[in-house]
Amino acid sequence: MHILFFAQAADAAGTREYRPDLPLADLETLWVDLLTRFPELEPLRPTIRIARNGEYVREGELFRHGDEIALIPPVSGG
Amino acid sequence: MHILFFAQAADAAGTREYRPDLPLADLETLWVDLLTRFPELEPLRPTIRIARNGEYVREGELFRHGDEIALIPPVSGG
Amino acid sequence: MPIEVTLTPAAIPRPCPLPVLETCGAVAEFYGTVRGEEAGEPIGALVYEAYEPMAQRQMERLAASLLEEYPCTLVRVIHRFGIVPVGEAAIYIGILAPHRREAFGFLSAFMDRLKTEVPIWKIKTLPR
Amino acid sequence: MPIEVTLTPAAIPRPCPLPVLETCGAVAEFYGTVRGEEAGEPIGALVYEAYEPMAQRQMERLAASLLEEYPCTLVRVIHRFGIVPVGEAAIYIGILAPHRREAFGFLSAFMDRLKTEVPIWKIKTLPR
Repeated sequence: MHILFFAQAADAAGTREYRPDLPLADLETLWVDLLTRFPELEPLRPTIRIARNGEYVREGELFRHGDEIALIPPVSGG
Repeated sequence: MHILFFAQAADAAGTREYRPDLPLADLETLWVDLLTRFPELEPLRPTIRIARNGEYVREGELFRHGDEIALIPPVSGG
Repeated sequence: MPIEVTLTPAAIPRPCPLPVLETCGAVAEFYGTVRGEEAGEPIGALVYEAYEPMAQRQMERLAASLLEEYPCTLVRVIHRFGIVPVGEAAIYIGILAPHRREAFGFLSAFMDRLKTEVPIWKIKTLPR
Repeated sequence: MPIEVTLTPAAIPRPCPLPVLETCGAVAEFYGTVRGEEAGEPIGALVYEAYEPMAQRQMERLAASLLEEYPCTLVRVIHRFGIVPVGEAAIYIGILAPHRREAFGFLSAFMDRLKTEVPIWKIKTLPR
Protein backbone atom coordinates (compact mmCIF):
# COMPACT_ATOMS: atom_id res chain seq x y z
CA MET A 1 0.00 0.00 0.00
CA HIS A 2 1.06 3.48 -0.84
CA ILE A 3 -0.52 6.26 1.21
CA LEU A 4 -0.61 9.84 -0.09
CA PHE A 5 -1.14 12.87 2.14
CA PHE A 6 -2.52 16.13 0.83
CA ALA A 7 -2.95 19.67 2.13
CA GLN A 8 -3.46 19.83 5.93
CA ALA A 9 -2.89 16.07 6.20
CA ALA A 10 0.55 16.47 4.58
CA ASP A 11 1.31 19.42 6.87
CA ALA A 12 0.27 17.50 9.98
CA ALA A 13 2.09 14.30 9.05
CA GLY A 14 5.13 16.21 7.89
CA THR A 15 5.34 14.00 4.82
CA ARG A 16 3.51 13.48 1.55
CA GLU A 17 3.62 9.71 1.48
CA TYR A 18 3.99 6.60 3.57
CA ARG A 19 4.15 2.87 2.90
CA PRO A 20 2.65 0.98 5.84
CA ASP A 21 3.65 -2.57 6.51
CA LEU A 22 0.13 -3.98 6.19
CA PRO A 23 -0.77 -6.75 3.73
CA LEU A 24 -4.54 -6.20 4.09
CA ALA A 25 -6.49 -3.74 6.21
CA ASP A 26 -9.94 -2.44 6.86
CA LEU A 27 -10.46 1.27 7.51
CA GLU A 28 -10.08 0.94 11.29
CA THR A 29 -6.83 -1.01 11.00
CA LEU A 30 -5.49 1.54 8.56
CA TRP A 31 -6.29 4.43 10.93
CA VAL A 32 -4.73 2.64 13.89
CA ASP A 33 -1.55 2.23 11.87
CA LEU A 34 -1.64 5.83 10.66
CA LEU A 35 -2.23 7.33 14.09
CA THR A 36 0.50 5.23 15.65
CA ARG A 37 2.96 6.48 13.07
CA PHE A 38 1.51 10.04 12.74
CA PRO A 39 -0.30 11.02 15.96
CA GLU A 40 -0.58 14.58 14.62
CA LEU A 41 -3.33 13.31 12.30
CA GLU A 42 -5.66 12.55 15.21
CA PRO A 43 -7.44 15.97 15.29
CA LEU A 44 -7.95 15.87 11.52
CA ARG A 45 -9.37 12.38 11.44
CA PRO A 46 -13.07 13.36 11.64
CA THR A 47 -12.75 15.58 8.55
CA ILE A 48 -10.54 13.36 6.40
CA ARG A 49 -12.04 11.23 3.65
CA ILE A 50 -10.14 8.26 2.32
CA ALA A 51 -9.79 7.39 -1.35
CA ARG A 52 -8.60 4.07 -2.66
CA ASN A 53 -7.17 3.99 -6.17
CA GLY A 54 -8.71 7.37 -6.90
CA GLU A 55 -12.23 6.66 -5.57
CA TYR A 56 -13.73 7.65 -2.26
CA VAL A 57 -14.07 4.43 -0.26
CA ARG A 58 -17.38 2.97 0.76
CA GLU A 59 -18.19 1.44 4.12
CA GLY A 60 -16.56 -1.95 4.65
CA GLU A 61 -14.04 -1.58 1.83
CA LEU A 62 -10.71 -3.35 2.29
CA PHE A 63 -7.26 -2.04 1.45
CA ARG A 64 -4.82 -4.40 -0.23
CA HIS A 65 -1.25 -4.68 -1.33
CA GLY A 66 -0.63 -2.36 -4.28
CA ASP A 67 -3.46 0.05 -3.48
CA GLU A 68 -2.90 3.78 -3.72
CA ILE A 69 -4.64 5.30 -0.71
CA ALA A 70 -5.15 9.04 -0.29
CA LEU A 71 -5.98 11.05 2.82
CA ILE A 72 -8.28 13.81 1.61
CA PRO A 73 -8.92 16.71 3.99
CA PRO A 74 -11.86 19.02 3.22
CA VAL A 75 -11.36 20.22 -0.33
CA SER A 76 -11.24 23.88 -1.31
CA GLY A 77 -10.89 24.05 -5.06
CA GLY A 78 -12.46 26.54 -7.43
CA MET B 1 -52.34 61.69 -25.73
CA HIS B 2 -50.04 59.76 -27.98
CA ILE B 3 -50.57 56.01 -28.14
CA LEU B 4 -47.78 53.67 -29.29
CA PHE B 5 -48.39 50.12 -30.53
CA PHE B 6 -45.71 47.46 -30.43
CA ALA B 7 -45.24 43.94 -31.78
CA GLN B 8 -48.55 42.03 -32.11
CA ALA B 9 -50.50 45.13 -31.08
CA ALA B 10 -48.97 47.06 -33.99
CA ASP B 11 -49.68 44.15 -36.33
CA ALA B 12 -53.29 43.91 -35.19
CA ALA B 13 -53.98 47.64 -35.28
CA GLY B 14 -52.15 48.02 -38.59
CA THR B 15 -50.42 51.11 -37.26
CA ARG B 16 -47.70 52.02 -34.80
CA GLU B 17 -49.35 55.09 -33.29
CA TYR B 18 -52.63 56.84 -32.70
CA ARG B 19 -53.73 60.13 -31.16
CA PRO B 20 -57.16 59.73 -29.58
CA ASP B 21 -59.38 62.72 -29.10
CA LEU B 22 -59.63 62.35 -25.32
CA PRO B 23 -58.69 65.11 -22.90
CA LEU B 24 -58.67 62.81 -19.85
CA ALA B 25 -59.39 59.09 -19.57
CA ASP B 26 -59.29 56.22 -17.17
CA LEU B 27 -58.21 52.78 -18.39
CA GLU B 28 -61.71 51.65 -19.30
CA THR B 29 -62.41 54.80 -21.31
CA LEU B 30 -59.11 54.41 -23.10
CA TRP B 31 -59.91 50.81 -24.05
CA VAL B 32 -63.39 51.72 -25.26
CA ASP B 33 -61.85 54.32 -27.51
CA LEU B 34 -59.13 51.95 -28.71
CA LEU B 35 -61.51 49.08 -29.46
CA THR B 36 -63.90 51.35 -31.31
CA ARG B 37 -61.09 52.55 -33.54
CA PHE B 38 -59.16 49.22 -33.68
CA PRO B 39 -61.56 46.30 -33.09
CA GLU B 40 -58.74 43.91 -34.10
CA LEU B 41 -57.17 44.60 -30.68
CA GLU B 42 -60.05 42.92 -28.83
CA PRO B 43 -58.56 39.38 -28.70
CA LEU B 44 -55.21 40.78 -27.51
CA ARG B 45 -56.68 42.91 -24.75
CA PRO B 46 -56.32 40.35 -21.92
CA THR B 47 -52.57 40.02 -22.56
CA ILE B 48 -51.71 43.66 -23.19
CA ARG B 49 -50.20 45.77 -20.44
CA ILE B 50 -50.41 49.54 -20.64
CA ALA B 51 -47.54 51.89 -19.89
CA ARG B 52 -47.92 55.60 -19.31
CA ASN B 53 -44.87 57.78 -19.89
CA GLY B 54 -42.65 54.70 -19.78
CA GLU B 55 -44.06 53.09 -16.61
CA TYR B 56 -46.54 50.26 -16.32
CA VAL B 57 -49.76 51.82 -15.05
CA ARG B 58 -51.28 51.02 -11.69
CA GLU B 59 -54.92 50.49 -10.97
CA GLY B 60 -56.95 53.69 -11.10
CA GLU B 61 -54.33 55.72 -12.95
CA LEU B 62 -55.62 58.46 -15.25
CA PHE B 63 -54.37 59.35 -18.71
CA ARG B 64 -54.00 63.01 -19.54
CA HIS B 65 -53.23 65.35 -22.38
CA GLY B 66 -49.57 65.01 -23.38
CA ASP B 67 -49.12 61.47 -22.02
CA GLU B 68 -47.24 58.88 -24.04
CA ILE B 69 -49.18 55.65 -23.70
CA ALA B 70 -47.85 52.30 -24.90
CA LEU B 71 -49.68 49.04 -25.59
CA ILE B 72 -47.31 46.31 -24.49
CA PRO B 73 -48.10 42.76 -25.59
CA PRO B 74 -46.30 39.92 -23.79
CA VAL B 75 -42.61 40.65 -24.07
CA SER B 76 -40.06 38.23 -25.52
CA GLY B 77 -36.63 39.79 -25.19
CA GLY B 78 -33.36 38.07 -24.38
CA MET C 1 -20.91 53.11 -11.92
CA PRO C 2 -21.85 49.51 -11.16
CA ILE C 3 -24.65 49.21 -13.75
CA GLU C 4 -24.04 49.63 -17.47
CA VAL C 5 -27.05 49.03 -19.70
CA THR C 6 -26.88 49.43 -23.46
CA LEU C 7 -29.72 48.95 -25.93
CA THR C 8 -28.31 48.99 -29.43
CA PRO C 9 -28.84 47.82 -33.01
CA ALA C 10 -25.10 47.11 -33.28
CA ALA C 11 -23.58 43.62 -33.02
CA ILE C 12 -22.57 42.68 -29.47
CA PRO C 13 -18.81 42.17 -29.31
CA ARG C 14 -17.68 38.69 -28.38
CA PRO C 15 -15.61 38.49 -26.31
CA CYS C 16 -16.80 41.56 -24.48
CA PRO C 17 -13.93 42.24 -22.06
CA LEU C 18 -14.70 43.05 -18.46
CA PRO C 19 -12.17 44.79 -16.24
CA VAL C 20 -10.21 42.77 -13.66
CA LEU C 21 -11.05 43.85 -10.11
CA GLU C 22 -9.06 42.42 -7.23
CA THR C 23 -12.06 42.55 -4.91
CA CYS C 24 -14.01 40.21 -7.19
CA GLY C 25 -13.60 36.44 -7.14
CA ALA C 26 -16.37 35.76 -9.65
CA VAL C 27 -16.67 36.72 -13.30
CA ALA C 28 -19.85 35.43 -14.93
CA GLU C 29 -20.90 36.05 -18.49
CA PHE C 30 -23.90 35.07 -20.53
CA TYR C 31 -24.68 35.42 -24.21
CA GLY C 32 -28.19 34.66 -25.37
CA THR C 33 -27.69 33.81 -29.02
CA VAL C 34 -30.08 33.28 -31.92
CA ARG C 35 -30.58 29.61 -32.71
CA GLY C 36 -30.72 28.31 -36.26
CA GLU C 37 -34.29 27.03 -35.93
CA GLU C 38 -37.55 28.47 -34.74
CA ALA C 39 -40.52 26.12 -34.32
CA GLY C 40 -38.62 23.41 -36.18
CA GLU C 41 -37.91 25.54 -39.26
CA PRO C 42 -34.44 26.82 -40.19
CA ILE C 43 -34.14 30.58 -39.92
CA GLY C 44 -31.51 33.13 -40.84
CA ALA C 45 -32.19 35.80 -38.24
CA LEU C 46 -34.60 37.09 -35.64
CA VAL C 47 -35.91 40.63 -35.66
CA TYR C 48 -36.27 42.32 -32.27
CA GLU C 49 -38.31 45.42 -31.56
CA ALA C 50 -37.81 47.55 -28.46
CA TYR C 51 -39.74 50.36 -26.85
CA GLU C 52 -36.40 52.02 -26.45
CA PRO C 53 -36.54 54.55 -23.62
CA MET C 54 -38.77 52.35 -21.48
CA ALA C 55 -36.75 49.17 -22.14
CA GLN C 56 -33.53 50.98 -21.27
CA ARG C 57 -34.96 52.34 -18.04
CA GLN C 58 -36.65 49.07 -17.07
CA MET C 59 -33.37 47.18 -17.50
CA GLU C 60 -31.49 49.73 -15.39
CA ARG C 61 -34.12 49.63 -12.71
CA LEU C 62 -34.33 45.85 -12.74
CA ALA C 63 -30.56 45.63 -12.36
CA ALA C 64 -30.58 48.14 -9.49
CA SER C 65 -33.35 46.26 -7.73
CA LEU C 66 -31.60 42.88 -8.10
CA LEU C 67 -28.34 44.30 -6.78
CA GLU C 68 -30.04 44.72 -3.41
CA GLU C 69 -30.54 40.97 -3.25
CA TYR C 70 -27.38 39.97 -5.16
CA PRO C 71 -24.66 42.50 -4.34
CA CYS C 72 -22.47 42.38 -7.42
CA THR C 73 -19.72 44.91 -8.06
CA LEU C 74 -20.25 45.49 -11.77
CA VAL C 75 -23.13 44.52 -14.02
CA ARG C 76 -23.01 45.09 -17.76
CA VAL C 77 -26.06 44.38 -19.91
CA ILE C 78 -26.22 44.80 -23.68
CA HIS C 79 -29.46 44.06 -25.52
CA ARG C 80 -29.49 44.25 -29.27
CA PHE C 81 -32.55 45.09 -31.37
CA GLY C 82 -33.29 45.05 -35.09
CA ILE C 83 -32.00 42.11 -37.13
CA VAL C 84 -29.91 39.61 -35.14
CA PRO C 85 -28.43 36.89 -37.38
CA VAL C 86 -28.24 33.25 -36.28
CA GLY C 87 -25.28 32.59 -34.01
CA GLU C 88 -25.03 36.20 -32.88
CA ALA C 89 -26.04 37.43 -29.45
CA ALA C 90 -29.31 39.21 -28.77
CA ILE C 91 -28.25 39.79 -25.16
CA TYR C 92 -25.03 39.85 -23.19
CA ILE C 93 -24.72 40.02 -19.42
CA GLY C 94 -21.34 40.39 -17.75
CA ILE C 95 -20.98 40.39 -13.98
CA LEU C 96 -18.14 40.94 -11.55
CA ALA C 97 -18.93 39.98 -7.97
CA PRO C 98 -17.04 39.15 -4.80
CA HIS C 99 -18.43 35.59 -4.83
CA ARG C 100 -20.08 33.31 -7.36
CA ARG C 101 -23.44 32.99 -5.62
CA GLU C 102 -24.47 36.59 -6.11
CA ALA C 103 -23.20 36.53 -9.70
CA PHE C 104 -25.21 33.39 -10.57
CA GLY C 105 -28.24 34.64 -8.65
CA PHE C 106 -28.22 37.98 -10.42
CA LEU C 107 -27.75 36.41 -13.84
CA SER C 108 -30.59 33.98 -13.51
CA ALA C 109 -33.01 36.44 -11.90
CA PHE C 110 -32.22 39.19 -14.39
CA MET C 111 -32.96 36.94 -17.35
CA ASP C 112 -36.19 35.64 -15.81
CA ARG C 113 -37.48 39.12 -15.10
CA LEU C 114 -36.26 40.60 -18.38
CA LYS C 115 -38.45 38.06 -20.13
CA THR C 116 -41.57 39.22 -18.32
CA GLU C 117 -41.03 42.94 -17.72
CA VAL C 118 -38.84 44.60 -20.30
CA PRO C 119 -40.63 45.86 -23.44
CA ILE C 120 -38.59 44.06 -26.09
CA TRP C 121 -40.10 41.61 -28.56
CA LYS C 122 -39.02 39.06 -31.09
CA ILE C 123 -41.33 40.26 -33.84
CA LYS C 124 -40.36 38.00 -36.70
CA THR C 125 -37.93 35.55 -38.21
CA LEU C 126 -36.07 36.02 -41.47
CA PRO C 127 -35.36 33.04 -43.74
CA ARG C 128 -31.85 31.86 -44.52
CA MET D 1 -16.98 15.22 -27.13
CA PRO D 2 -19.29 17.28 -24.92
CA ILE D 3 -17.05 17.33 -21.81
CA GLU D 4 -13.57 18.82 -21.84
CA VAL D 5 -11.78 18.86 -18.49
CA THR D 6 -8.25 20.20 -18.08
CA LEU D 7 -6.21 20.32 -14.89
CA THR D 8 -3.12 22.39 -15.50
CA PRO D 9 -0.48 24.55 -13.86
CA ALA D 10 -0.64 26.94 -16.84
CA ALA D 11 -2.52 30.26 -16.80
CA ILE D 12 -6.12 29.99 -17.96
CA PRO D 13 -6.61 32.03 -21.14
CA ARG D 14 -9.05 34.91 -20.87
CA PRO D 15 -11.03 35.14 -23.02
CA CYS D 16 -11.23 31.43 -23.59
CA PRO D 17 -13.14 31.18 -26.88
CA LEU D 18 -15.98 28.69 -27.20
CA PRO D 19 -17.22 27.55 -30.60
CA VAL D 20 -20.47 28.97 -32.00
CA LEU D 21 -23.13 26.27 -32.36
CA GLU D 22 -26.39 27.11 -34.08
CA THR D 23 -28.31 24.66 -31.92
CA CYS D 24 -27.31 26.55 -28.77
CA GLY D 25 -29.06 29.67 -27.56
CA ALA D 26 -27.07 29.99 -24.35
CA VAL D 27 -23.39 30.61 -23.80
CA ALA D 28 -22.44 30.86 -20.12
CA GLU D 29 -18.96 31.37 -18.78
CA PHE D 30 -17.52 31.63 -15.32
CA TYR D 31 -14.07 32.53 -14.09
CA GLY D 32 -13.30 32.00 -10.42
CA THR D 33 -10.46 34.44 -9.81
CA VAL D 34 -8.07 34.98 -6.92
CA ARG D 35 -9.04 37.97 -4.80
CA GLY D 36 -6.48 40.42 -3.46
CA GLU D 37 -7.28 39.67 0.16
CA GLU D 38 -7.58 36.57 2.28
CA ALA D 39 -8.96 36.89 5.82
CA GLY D 40 -8.60 40.66 5.57
CA GLU D 41 -4.91 40.58 4.65
CA PRO D 42 -3.59 41.55 1.22
CA ILE D 43 -2.11 38.62 -0.68
CA GLY D 44 -0.18 38.19 -3.90
CA ALA D 45 -1.25 34.70 -4.90
CA LEU D 46 -2.92 31.49 -3.78
CA VAL D 47 -1.24 28.12 -4.08
CA TYR D 48 -3.46 25.21 -5.11
CA GLU D 49 -2.63 21.55 -4.71
CA ALA D 50 -4.42 18.80 -6.62
CA TYR D 51 -4.52 15.04 -6.37
CA GLU D 52 -4.19 15.10 -10.11
CA PRO D 53 -5.55 11.87 -11.57
CA MET D 54 -8.40 11.67 -9.07
CA ALA D 55 -9.30 15.36 -9.43
CA GLN D 56 -9.33 15.05 -13.21
CA ARG D 57 -11.55 11.98 -13.11
CA GLN D 58 -13.86 13.37 -10.44
CA MET D 59 -14.43 16.52 -12.50
CA GLU D 60 -15.18 14.49 -15.63
CA ARG D 61 -17.53 12.26 -13.74
CA LEU D 62 -19.24 15.14 -11.98
CA ALA D 63 -19.78 16.88 -15.33
CA ALA D 64 -21.18 13.69 -16.88
CA SER D 65 -23.52 13.17 -13.98
CA LEU D 66 -24.79 16.77 -14.06
CA LEU D 67 -25.40 16.61 -17.81
CA GLU D 68 -28.15 14.10 -17.09
CA GLU D 69 -30.01 16.73 -15.12
CA TYR D 70 -28.85 19.76 -17.15
CA PRO D 71 -28.48 18.67 -20.78
CA CYS D 72 -25.86 21.06 -22.11
CA THR D 73 -24.21 20.60 -25.49
CA LEU D 74 -20.62 21.45 -24.57
CA VAL D 75 -19.00 21.83 -21.16
CA ARG D 76 -15.42 22.99 -20.79
CA VAL D 77 -13.75 23.06 -17.38
CA ILE D 78 -10.21 24.23 -16.71
CA HIS D 79 -8.83 24.11 -13.17
CA ARG D 80 -5.41 25.52 -12.50
CA PHE D 81 -3.09 24.35 -9.73
CA GLY D 82 0.22 25.60 -8.35
CA ILE D 83 0.66 29.35 -7.89
CA VAL D 84 -2.30 31.44 -9.09
CA PRO D 85 -1.60 35.18 -8.85
CA VAL D 86 -4.26 37.67 -7.71
CA GLY D 87 -6.66 38.59 -10.52
CA GLU D 88 -5.99 35.38 -12.46
CA ALA D 89 -8.47 32.52 -12.72
CA ALA D 90 -8.17 29.34 -10.67
CA ILE D 91 -11.14 27.87 -12.53
CA TYR D 92 -12.95 28.46 -15.79
CA ILE D 93 -16.22 26.90 -16.85
CA GLY D 94 -17.62 27.45 -20.33
CA ILE D 95 -20.98 26.05 -21.36
CA LEU D 96 -22.98 25.90 -24.58
CA ALA D 97 -26.58 24.81 -24.16
CA PRO D 98 -29.83 25.01 -26.09
CA HIS D 99 -31.38 27.17 -23.37
CA ARG D 100 -30.14 29.27 -20.47
CA ARG D 101 -31.74 27.26 -17.67
CA GLU D 102 -29.63 24.16 -18.16
CA ALA D 103 -26.50 26.28 -18.59
CA PHE D 104 -27.12 28.19 -15.33
CA GLY D 105 -28.16 25.03 -13.51
CA PHE D 106 -25.06 23.15 -14.60
CA LEU D 107 -22.75 26.02 -13.72
CA SER D 108 -24.10 26.49 -10.24
CA ALA D 109 -24.33 22.78 -9.40
CA PHE D 110 -20.88 22.03 -10.80
CA MET D 111 -19.25 24.70 -8.64
CA ASP D 112 -21.14 23.60 -5.51
CA ARG D 113 -20.13 19.99 -5.94
CA LEU D 114 -16.57 20.75 -7.02
CA LYS D 115 -16.14 22.48 -3.70
CA THR D 116 -17.14 19.39 -1.74
CA GLU D 117 -15.97 16.46 -3.88
CA VAL D 118 -12.98 17.25 -6.03
CA PRO D 119 -9.56 16.76 -4.36
CA ILE D 120 -8.09 20.20 -4.94
CA TRP D 121 -7.00 22.48 -2.11
CA LYS D 122 -5.94 26.03 -1.53
CA ILE D 123 -2.90 25.20 0.55
CA LYS D 124 -1.41 28.61 1.18
CA THR D 125 -1.26 32.26 0.32
CA LEU D 126 1.80 34.11 -0.91
CA PRO D 127 2.44 37.71 0.13
CA ARG D 128 2.49 40.58 -2.38
